[in-house]
Amino acid sequence: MFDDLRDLYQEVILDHGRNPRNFGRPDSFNRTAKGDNPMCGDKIAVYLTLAPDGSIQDAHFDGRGCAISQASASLMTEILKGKSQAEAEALFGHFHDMCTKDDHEHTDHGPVDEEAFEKLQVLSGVREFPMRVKCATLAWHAMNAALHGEEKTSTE
Amino acid sequence: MFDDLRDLYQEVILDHGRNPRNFGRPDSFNRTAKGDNPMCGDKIAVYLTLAPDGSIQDAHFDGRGCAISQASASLMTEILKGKSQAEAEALFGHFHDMCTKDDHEHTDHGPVDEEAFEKLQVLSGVREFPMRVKCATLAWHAMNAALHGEEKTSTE
Amino acid sequence: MSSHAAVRAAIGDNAPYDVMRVRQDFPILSRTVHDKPGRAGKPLVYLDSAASAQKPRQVIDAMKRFLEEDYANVHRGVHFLSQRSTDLYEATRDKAAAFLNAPSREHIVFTRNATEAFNLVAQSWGRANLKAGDAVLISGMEHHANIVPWQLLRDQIGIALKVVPVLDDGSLDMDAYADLLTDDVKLVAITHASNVLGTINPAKEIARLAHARGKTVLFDGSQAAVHGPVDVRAIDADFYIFTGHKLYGPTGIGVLYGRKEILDRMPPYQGGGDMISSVSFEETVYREAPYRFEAGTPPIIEGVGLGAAIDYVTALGMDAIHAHEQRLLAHAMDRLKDVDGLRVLGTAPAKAAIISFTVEGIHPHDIGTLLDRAGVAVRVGRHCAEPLMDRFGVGATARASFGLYNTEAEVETLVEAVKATKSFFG
Amino acid sequence: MSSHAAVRAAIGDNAPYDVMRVRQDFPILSRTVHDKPGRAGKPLVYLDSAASAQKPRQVIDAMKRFLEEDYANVHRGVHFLSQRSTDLYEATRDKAAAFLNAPSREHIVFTRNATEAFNLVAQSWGRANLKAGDAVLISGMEHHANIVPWQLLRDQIGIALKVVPVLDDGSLDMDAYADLLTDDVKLVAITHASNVLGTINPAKEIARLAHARGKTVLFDGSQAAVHGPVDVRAIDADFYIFTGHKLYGPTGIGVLYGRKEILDRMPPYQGGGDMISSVSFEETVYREAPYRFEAGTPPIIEGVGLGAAIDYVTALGMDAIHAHEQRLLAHAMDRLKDVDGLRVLGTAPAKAAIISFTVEGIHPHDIGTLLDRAGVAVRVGRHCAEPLMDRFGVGATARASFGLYNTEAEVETLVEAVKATKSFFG
Ligand SMILES: Cc1ncc(COP(=O)(O)O)c(C=O)c1O
Ligand SMILES: Cc1ncc(COP(=O)(O)O)c(C=O)c1O
Repeated sequence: MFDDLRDLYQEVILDHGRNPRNFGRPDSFNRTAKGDNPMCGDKIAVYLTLAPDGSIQDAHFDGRGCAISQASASLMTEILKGKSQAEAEALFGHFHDMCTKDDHEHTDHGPVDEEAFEKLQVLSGVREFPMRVKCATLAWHAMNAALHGEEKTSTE
Repeated sequence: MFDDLRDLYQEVILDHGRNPRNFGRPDSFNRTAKGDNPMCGDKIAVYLTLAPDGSIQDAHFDGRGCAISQASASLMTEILKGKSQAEAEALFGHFHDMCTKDDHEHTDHGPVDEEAFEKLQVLSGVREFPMRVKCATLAWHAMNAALHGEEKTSTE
Repeated sequence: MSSHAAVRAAIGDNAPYDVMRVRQDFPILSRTVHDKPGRAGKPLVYLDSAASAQKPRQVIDAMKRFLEEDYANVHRGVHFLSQRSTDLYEATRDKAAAFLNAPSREHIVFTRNATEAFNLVAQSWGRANLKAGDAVLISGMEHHANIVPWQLLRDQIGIALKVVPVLDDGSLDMDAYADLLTDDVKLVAITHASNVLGTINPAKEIARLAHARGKTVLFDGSQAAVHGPVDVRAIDADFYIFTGHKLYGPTGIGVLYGRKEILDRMPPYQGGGDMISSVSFEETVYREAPYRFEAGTPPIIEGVGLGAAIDYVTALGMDAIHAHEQRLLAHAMDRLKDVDGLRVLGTAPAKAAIISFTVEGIHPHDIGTLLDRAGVAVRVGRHCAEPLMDRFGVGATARASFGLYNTEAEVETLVEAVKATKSFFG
Repeated sequence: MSSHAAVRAAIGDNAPYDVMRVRQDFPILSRTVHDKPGRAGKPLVYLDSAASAQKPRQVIDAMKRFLEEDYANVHRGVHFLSQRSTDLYEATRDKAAAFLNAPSREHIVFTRNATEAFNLVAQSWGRANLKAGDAVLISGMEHHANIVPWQLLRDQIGIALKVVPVLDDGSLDMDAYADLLTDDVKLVAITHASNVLGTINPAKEIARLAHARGKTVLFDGSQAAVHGPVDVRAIDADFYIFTGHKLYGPTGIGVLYGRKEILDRMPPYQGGGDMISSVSFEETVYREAPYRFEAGTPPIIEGVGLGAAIDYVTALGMDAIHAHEQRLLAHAMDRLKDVDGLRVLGTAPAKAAIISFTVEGIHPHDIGTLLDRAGVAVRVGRHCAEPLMDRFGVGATARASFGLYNTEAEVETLVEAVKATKSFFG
């Protein structure tokens, strides 16, 4: 019945959705921001620990959401560890394009860690589900807001 | 081209429309009210002189309006002279029914001066022209408001 | 057995309500969704009527015919089409009045949707009748349309907002309600039926208690007016609101019923053409109610469509529609009981055919996406009732809502699809 | 010669604009009026497009098809139809943006009609940006929609209303305008084209002078946007308003263009669903513009219809429509000159195809009734512009207004009917 949904809900996603990594508010962090998806009521918070050089030492998240948004947040926190701010932003740019645009429309967001980006490909299925794009990008918007020291963000 | 408009614009009406009787603000009167038809911009004023017994000694009007409203006002001022307040109201009720309702729907407005009412029959054509009913009844509404000592009225 | 006969059998052979014939009036219901080249899609199972109902051919055709034959702007024209148009548009005011058992067309104000009707009452009646320290009493199961306009007014003039709590089964806490009718409360604004829980509130009792204490009473009938007969005089409402697009009519039109004495004393809401009696730069004289509240060119085509919709449901019979939907509801509640981990929010005894549910371990958003692939259109999210979500400790729900065209076979499809969703994530 | 060829000959053989083909798109234009048993009626000559335009089959069919195939509520649904519906509805925002040459869909707010757009600006922008003693500068040729909302605001917060006079030929007095741009004036709100006089005002110059003095500028494009191309960036408008039903689209939808920076800083207008980001009883967070201004279920069907209307006029070409109407206007002005006692109000050099006139000794209301019997639909009255009537010392006028479907033959019918009216009363 749901055969063509396997593109959207790949095994990796179901796994991360069921067992999110880096879940929960950590004892220490120095940047945080909330993300709010008014469409479905999802709210998540991202907690970053930035090193003195500005790179991301650690990343966690909590809050509720659908399988897509939980998996996306979980994957994101795994991938971001050790990335510089510029790398994180480039990944966000590429990821956002991947979720919303056809290949030829992608714009340049600077050099990207190919290996990390590869892992995010499991989420590329959302492009066929416009209403689910916000679920996939929610955590990234929050991360971006946290990086820029804002306190709260919304994906809209 | 306009054959079936002869019902609406009978000769009497065209005549009263061109040469309205009792037109102009009289030097003395003791009741007055304005009528305003927002649809076409017509504004008229009715001036009554009531005798000590309350009967209508004299009636005048001024203001601008279409052929129907001018003729109706003109006819009204002619007819009202000498009528008691109750007679005037009965005439108004009958006239209003004539303009808006089928015969069998007419309600009882008290005894009416048949001869006076006969004269008003020339306006019965408006019943086929719902948008013109207000033109025909404008002066009567104003007269009624004047009788009841109100200062200004509108037909709506 | 033809499918027609199957359904008649399913809903009871002596049921006078022929849902299969009714369905033929709705062109969209025979479509499939998610068709792909080389693969037929799934038949549409439309269970989202609480968000907006589909339109019968009678409504679609009435609007089409009107535009092809009789359209013009209304109210100020002497020409033929303008008169036709005005007659048709104003006839819907009579139909809306009859539909609600209001005394006459003068009680009926047309708005853009239900939401605008609340804003109209808040800004016109509210500003004229409320002052800082006064309170408006709403309930914990209100749609945002009956919350945010009062919050805007609160921020503007300093009124307070009080809230009648909701019991665990989704009923209104009537004891708390009686206690909350304190002197500061000037308006009671409560939904007649909840768009999330389905709960049908005891409108007559709510109005009786409020009126006994001299308060004005407004009901949100956006859902209630769709699922069964409404009689504003029997329940003694001062204001009653519903919206065209949920009553099988077009978008772009809502209805505000108001007691004439109240409407007559309300200041205008928006300014513009058609609502004035005379205008100069210094002074403007407004028209009488209801026209005073309808500024500019009204929703003429929408009025004609709504008239056809009212005719349609009236011909079917609001009682018959109610009975049909209650059979569906009972069946669906029964069948969903069997699904492990499924929780229904709202089990009050008086309930419209609206079922909000959650499934353990699966987010409503994912449920929505999977059901959709099975052809089943449900709404997922907060249903514009965020405080209610908080009350029940859920972030969102999935909601299946039934209309006059749904069948028991569709209930089965829903249940099967929910089960398949569970195994998918299982 | 076929009637088709006749018209092509009449409008010049090399004219690319084929009005007879265009007319076939409008089902209503082939009807007759005042038919009686045993007597055929008169062919409809529709000269009331300034009040509301007729709709082409393309618009009627787009709405019908949408309701038969794709309808659902928008914005918050994950299911198939809801996505379809949202895409179609939001596509019209893009179309409206392109139609006005606005930078993007975020500049486009959908309202109920033009009138609501003025009220929105007055209540949201006005309350946030104006205080007692500030002034709004309008003109002597405004529609009530651009007068009364400011009067309501005046009564609420004590602003002043100033008025740019109109010259005898119906032009705006630009010298007076420049002088009136004093420090207290914060907003200039002027019509781009007059619905009575036809005058097309020099929008670019109006905006240039106002902006040089730091004022915000709003144009009423309800008429201008219908008769020719509009470019909000070229004229440098801060707000620009038009209404769907005059642009050959449905009732129930209007368009407010706003500069994004301005919209973003405006507080919400009405409260309800869809315009909020989160709601609790204590606090509500509003969405970004333009959605913040659209509370409740939007005019979805109307949005689809308006999209089809914009497609339609864009395909014909606003330039071509303008040229066609200007030919009609020139012809009509020329022919009406011959009618004794006929006075045209509004003879400004830049003029849309709208002709208001009076005939000596005959009240416009009587003219309207007689023309109507001849099949000619004109509007009579004050045209929601009462102060302008006073300015020209008339109680009312008759107004013939032309649309993209009118022909020179119809101008002839009008002129003949006016002459016959004269002899009837003569
Ligand atoms: C110049 C002008 N402005 C505003 C309006 C108001 O438009 P609507 O009635 O659609 O709100 C009209 C039409 O009536 C108009 O001609
Ligand atoms: C209970 C209730 N009230 C109000 C509304 C608002 O209706 P609309 O969006 O048509 O204004 C809705 C529907 O969304 C509703 O279900």
